Amino acid sequence: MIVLALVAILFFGGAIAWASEALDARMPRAVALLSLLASAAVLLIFCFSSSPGVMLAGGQWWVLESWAWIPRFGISLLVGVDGLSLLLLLLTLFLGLIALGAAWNEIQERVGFFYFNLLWTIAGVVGVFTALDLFLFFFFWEVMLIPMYLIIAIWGHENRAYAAMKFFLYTQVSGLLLLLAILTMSYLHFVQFSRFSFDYFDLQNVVIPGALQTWIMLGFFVGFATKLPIFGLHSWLPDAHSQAPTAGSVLLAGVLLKTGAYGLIRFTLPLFPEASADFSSIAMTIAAIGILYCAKVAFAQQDIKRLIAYTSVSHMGFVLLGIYAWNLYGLQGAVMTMLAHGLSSAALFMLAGGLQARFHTRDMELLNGLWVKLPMLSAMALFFTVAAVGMPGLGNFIGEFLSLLGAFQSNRVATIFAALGLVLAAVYSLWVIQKMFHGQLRVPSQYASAGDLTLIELLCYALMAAGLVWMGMYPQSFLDVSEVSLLYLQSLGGGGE
Amino acid sequence: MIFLFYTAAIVALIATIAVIISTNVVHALVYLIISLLSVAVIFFALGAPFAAMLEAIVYAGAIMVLFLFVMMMLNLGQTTQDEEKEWMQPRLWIGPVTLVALLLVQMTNVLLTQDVDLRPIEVGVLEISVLLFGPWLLAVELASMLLLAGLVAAYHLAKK
Amino acid sequence: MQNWIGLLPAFPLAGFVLLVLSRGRMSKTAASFIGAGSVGLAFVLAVLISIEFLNSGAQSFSKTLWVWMQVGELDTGFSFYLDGLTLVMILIISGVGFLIHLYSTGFMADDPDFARFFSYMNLFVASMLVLVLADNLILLYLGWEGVGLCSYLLIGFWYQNPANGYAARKAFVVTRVGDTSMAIGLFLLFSQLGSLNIQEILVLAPSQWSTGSGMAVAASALLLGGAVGKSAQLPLQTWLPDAMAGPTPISALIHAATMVTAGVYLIARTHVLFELAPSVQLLVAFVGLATLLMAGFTAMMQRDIKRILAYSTISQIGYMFLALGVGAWSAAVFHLMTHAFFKALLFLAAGTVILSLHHEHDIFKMGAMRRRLPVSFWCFIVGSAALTALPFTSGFYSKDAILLAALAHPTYGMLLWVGGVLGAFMTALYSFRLVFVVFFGSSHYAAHEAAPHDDHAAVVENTSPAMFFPLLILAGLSLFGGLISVPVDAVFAQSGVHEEAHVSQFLHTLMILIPILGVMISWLLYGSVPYEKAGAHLRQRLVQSPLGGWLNRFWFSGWGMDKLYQTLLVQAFLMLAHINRKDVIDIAFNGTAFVARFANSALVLTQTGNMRWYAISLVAGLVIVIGLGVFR
Amino acid sequence: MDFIPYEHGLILAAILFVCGLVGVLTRRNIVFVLMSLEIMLNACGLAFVVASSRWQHAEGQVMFLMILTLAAAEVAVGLGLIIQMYRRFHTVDISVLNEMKG
Repeated sequence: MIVLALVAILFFGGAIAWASEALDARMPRAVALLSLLASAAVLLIFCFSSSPGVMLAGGQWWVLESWAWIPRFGISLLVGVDGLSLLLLLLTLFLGLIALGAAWNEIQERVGFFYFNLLWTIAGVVGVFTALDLFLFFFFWEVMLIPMYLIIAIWGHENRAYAAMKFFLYTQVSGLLLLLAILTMSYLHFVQFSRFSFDYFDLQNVVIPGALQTWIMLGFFVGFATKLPIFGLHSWLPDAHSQAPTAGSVLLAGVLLKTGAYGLIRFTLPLFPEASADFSSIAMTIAAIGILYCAKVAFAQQDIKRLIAYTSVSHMGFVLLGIYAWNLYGLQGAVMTMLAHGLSSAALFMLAGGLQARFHTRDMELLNGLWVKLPMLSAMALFFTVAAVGMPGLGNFIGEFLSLLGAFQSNRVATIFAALGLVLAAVYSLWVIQKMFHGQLRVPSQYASAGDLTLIELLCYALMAAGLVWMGMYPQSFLDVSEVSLLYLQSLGGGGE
Repeated sequence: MIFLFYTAAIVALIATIAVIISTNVVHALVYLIISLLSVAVIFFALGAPFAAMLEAIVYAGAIMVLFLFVMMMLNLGQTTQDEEKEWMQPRLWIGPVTLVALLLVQMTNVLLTQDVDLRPIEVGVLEISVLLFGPWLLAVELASMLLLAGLVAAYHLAKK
Repeated sequence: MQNWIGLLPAFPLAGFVLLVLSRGRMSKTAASFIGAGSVGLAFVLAVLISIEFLNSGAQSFSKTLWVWMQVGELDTGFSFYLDGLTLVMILIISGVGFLIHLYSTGFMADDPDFARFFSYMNLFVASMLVLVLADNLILLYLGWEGVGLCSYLLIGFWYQNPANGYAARKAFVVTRVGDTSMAIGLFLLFSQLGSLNIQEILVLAPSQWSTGSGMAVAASALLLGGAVGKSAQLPLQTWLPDAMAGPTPISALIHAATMVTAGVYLIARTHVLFELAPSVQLLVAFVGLATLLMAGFTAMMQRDIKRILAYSTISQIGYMFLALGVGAWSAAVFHLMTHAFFKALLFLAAGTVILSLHHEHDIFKMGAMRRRLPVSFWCFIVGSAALTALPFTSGFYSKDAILLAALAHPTYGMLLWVGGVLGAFMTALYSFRLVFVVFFGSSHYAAHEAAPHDDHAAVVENTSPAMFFPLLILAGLSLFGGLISVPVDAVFAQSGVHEEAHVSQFLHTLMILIPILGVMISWLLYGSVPYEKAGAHLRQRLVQSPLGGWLNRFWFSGWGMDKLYQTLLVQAFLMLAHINRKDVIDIAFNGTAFVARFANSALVLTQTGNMRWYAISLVAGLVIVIGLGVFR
Repeated sequence: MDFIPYEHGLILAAILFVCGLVGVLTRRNIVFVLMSLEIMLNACGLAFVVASSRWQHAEGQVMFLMILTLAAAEVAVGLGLIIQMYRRFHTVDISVLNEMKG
């Protein structure tokens, strides 16, 4: 029930938020806050009050429930929460609140519809992280994308139509491949067990002949990797991130990218162990190239949001690397990177959004030496940049270190090249700090009166910073939660190493 | 009967060609009527008196009258005729005519591969009616719907 | 007391947190109280811990504060490990650190960002303590990166000047190259040995690897990469001279006494690995030798007082590497300690000179400061004497030990020794050049250049006791620090046998005399009455000869390494980045959109809107289809 | 009674059809175009009737009837369109109507 309750709160909250705009323009955000808090409370109460109850096939599930939906095709409302899902759900709701904080004063038109889209995106993500029926999963996958498309297309910046269309095309085309792969899986289940099934556990039993397995695996891989995104399929992301409103960027970078990684961990590798094992060296090479290439491209950007977007792609390379290492270190590293990058990139996008709100530009050439003027904002920027560089003691380091540690055991060359990304990360990050925050103050003169952080912003940043420190200093609290489920998934996709 | 067929065929051909090269609309219309009537004669020669009747009455009669009315409403005068002459440049029609001639060659080629003679056995109204109100009833209904639609559309379109 | 070891880094860390949270609104008194006080408390605690540790007679002590990461075989905690080596390090860090903090309260008194300065300093001390206390390599890496970050922040402390920012970035990025090598080394160690706990590695490695095996060579070479970056040795030394852009106390604390010696600490800590890889160990020695010579020659040519000291630091760390390379572990640590004393002293004294001359760095614009700044002068004399290893100063004992050990090296002993002695000669030359040019001769300081409103009399020594007390203590330590014995024998118990070498009396005497000779030559060139006449003429001729001029420029530029890296790496990277600013992948994907649009505009030409055209195309299609059907 | 060669009837239909096609393709006056269409439809009808004769079956003529109806409806709508066009553009030149140009 817990999952349905979460999704329902968010769905109905969204609808109510939209409707409540008729009463007062400030109502939608209050409704959105309430529903997010309510769902967060439900989740927290749930995960503190219960322990993983259901053990199934070595997996440890807090929840594993199923209701019939379209029995004729073997489609059910099968949802489950294990450690991996739980961590990502917490991240989702946390960043949902942060995104709300970012949107609080920024969104001034069509407010109700905005919060509707925001909540529905979050609801879609919650669904994605919990659905174990592949049809249901795909349903939520689409639910998550369309409101996000609207958020970019309606409330975005100057080039929003282009960015939104690009986002839409990429995700839809890759989603189509995913759907085809899912349907093929279901059909194979029909052939072998004479009934259709989209059930995650059923599909694990399907025996897929060699070449076909590679093709279906690629369908899943491309579907998820576009979302991650990997090198080569990443070019939607800089546009989408830079054009989206701040809340949209926060959700995109913080949460939506993680759905791709989640899909890889949950579905691609466990369902297609042999094909994935064969593919792992390619994937790790792609990851290493992506880390270096996108770091290099990031360095050349002038638009601060584009820069952060490219760094996101670069960091997601570590996730891919960790996943395809397919040992516990790599997986834990990938999960930690997902969590930590969720916070740090969300914070960086929020900072960029804050700067845009203050100075109406994202051009680094026009904004220099902000430390003098905005010391608190600059200090926050420094903190999160340092986090993104992978400073030990903060969450990102734990993730990247474990990813690389795991990856080193399965592919040394790729790991060594990926590790060079640490140097490039320092190069572009410090360049940003130098360009924007150090040096002589120079801002567009008509906005020279912009003030430092507001209370809401300060609260958001403080929460995220605390989260990163927690992850960096005591990551064990996160590692413990995800360990059993990762071991379970690893046992499914045994042939990874 | 053979004689009837070939004379009517020649008349139909000449009249048709006259239709497409004529510059005066009314003249063309008259040629068209002649062409249709000769086709009616051919029908008769092929032993299809009912079809011949309908051809004469509906085509040459009703439809062409409709054309005539429209001609009168449009009242296209001498200027139109001059325009028509201007438009009848060889460079304009040589391409389409070549293409179409090619088509004709192809069709003739196909048709000449068989060699069967026609025995004109009269097919009367009765047989047609049996078919029309038997297996083809649905087609008849559809045709009536089509006519109704045409009626409504024509009324609507011609309205001011 | 030992159980409170966790508080050691916690004190400065708490100071950092308090200072950050104050957001610059704290009064300077309170800030300096917190900033220096927290490090002072750490020092007191370090002393108490040392006393207890030494009295207990135990070899080592370790304490786990909490579990950090536990994944599979990887089991690391926030655990501290204490032995003789660590003890030396924590005492240096907290002791010298405290003195420099104290000095900074005077030095930075006029800076508006006073609290920020102390917050970074405290964070640095905390990170450095974690670095040396760490019982596993990941925690060491945490401290390692932490000190790098603080170094970055403090070099670029006066952030409004882009040059400082450039220097700071350069420092961070160059050391990061080494750090990455070290990180890869950690991955390798873990994948081979299944542990990152230092003591376990030191036990496991000899049991699993034979001497000279490929893995041992790879692992120690990778660790050496990290050490080379942090300790500014060849080929990653280029960042340190630029790092002098930071405030002078920073140069003293981070870029002389503590952080830059972290590489030495790392190699000493993991010495077992290096002993397993003799080729790498020899490489360490030669890196040290090359660096100390290169930096010595470069220091000769510099004009900036702090850059001279920076190159001398590089050179002295070269000696430590030389010692490490020949297996004289405790000599290296000993020199690390004495170097911390006299180099901190030199930097702090230089700081007083710089401060009294309104941030003038060019030594040829100083001169005759001996009477105006007597305390600085005497401190400089003491520091330079120790640096030059004049007999009975602290530097003498440590450098003597190193050179003797180098000579005892079985194969390359003579080569290493000659190089080291030549380096010592250069050291004498450049350090006393500095002393003579700055403190003797006639004054070249033009006050109006720096501060138009001050008259010449403004050149007075800052008499704040907060600044003098550290100078005096450090001067004392520089003189007599050689009498302290470092309690590291237990740490290196199983190795370091060839430290007690027998050396001929002749060589030993030569070794002692050569620095003195260097000082005398330096006097001839720069110090003899007034050096402008005799020395300057000679120097002039040297510089004007083609070879001399070339060498001058070559040495001045730090052997062209900066330029080399600039062209080879920086420019190439910038070019690559700017060529691909638009992201070629994006262009490829947009290419599909472009092709579609082009095809559209081509095909749209067929849509003329003319009915006859459509009919003709229909007929043409018909002709073709029938043609295909009929004439097949 | 003599027989008419089956193919001659069909060739006549083909020639008439082709004449109509030439008209459609070459004329710019929309009235002529419509007339040419009528010729083509009529030719089709002729082909059906010939076929009906050939196979001795009435269904060909049923088809002719269908074509007749179609032609009637088409003419009605077509003429209505011509009137509209003339009202709007004051011409019967079909080339004027190229709004659909891409």
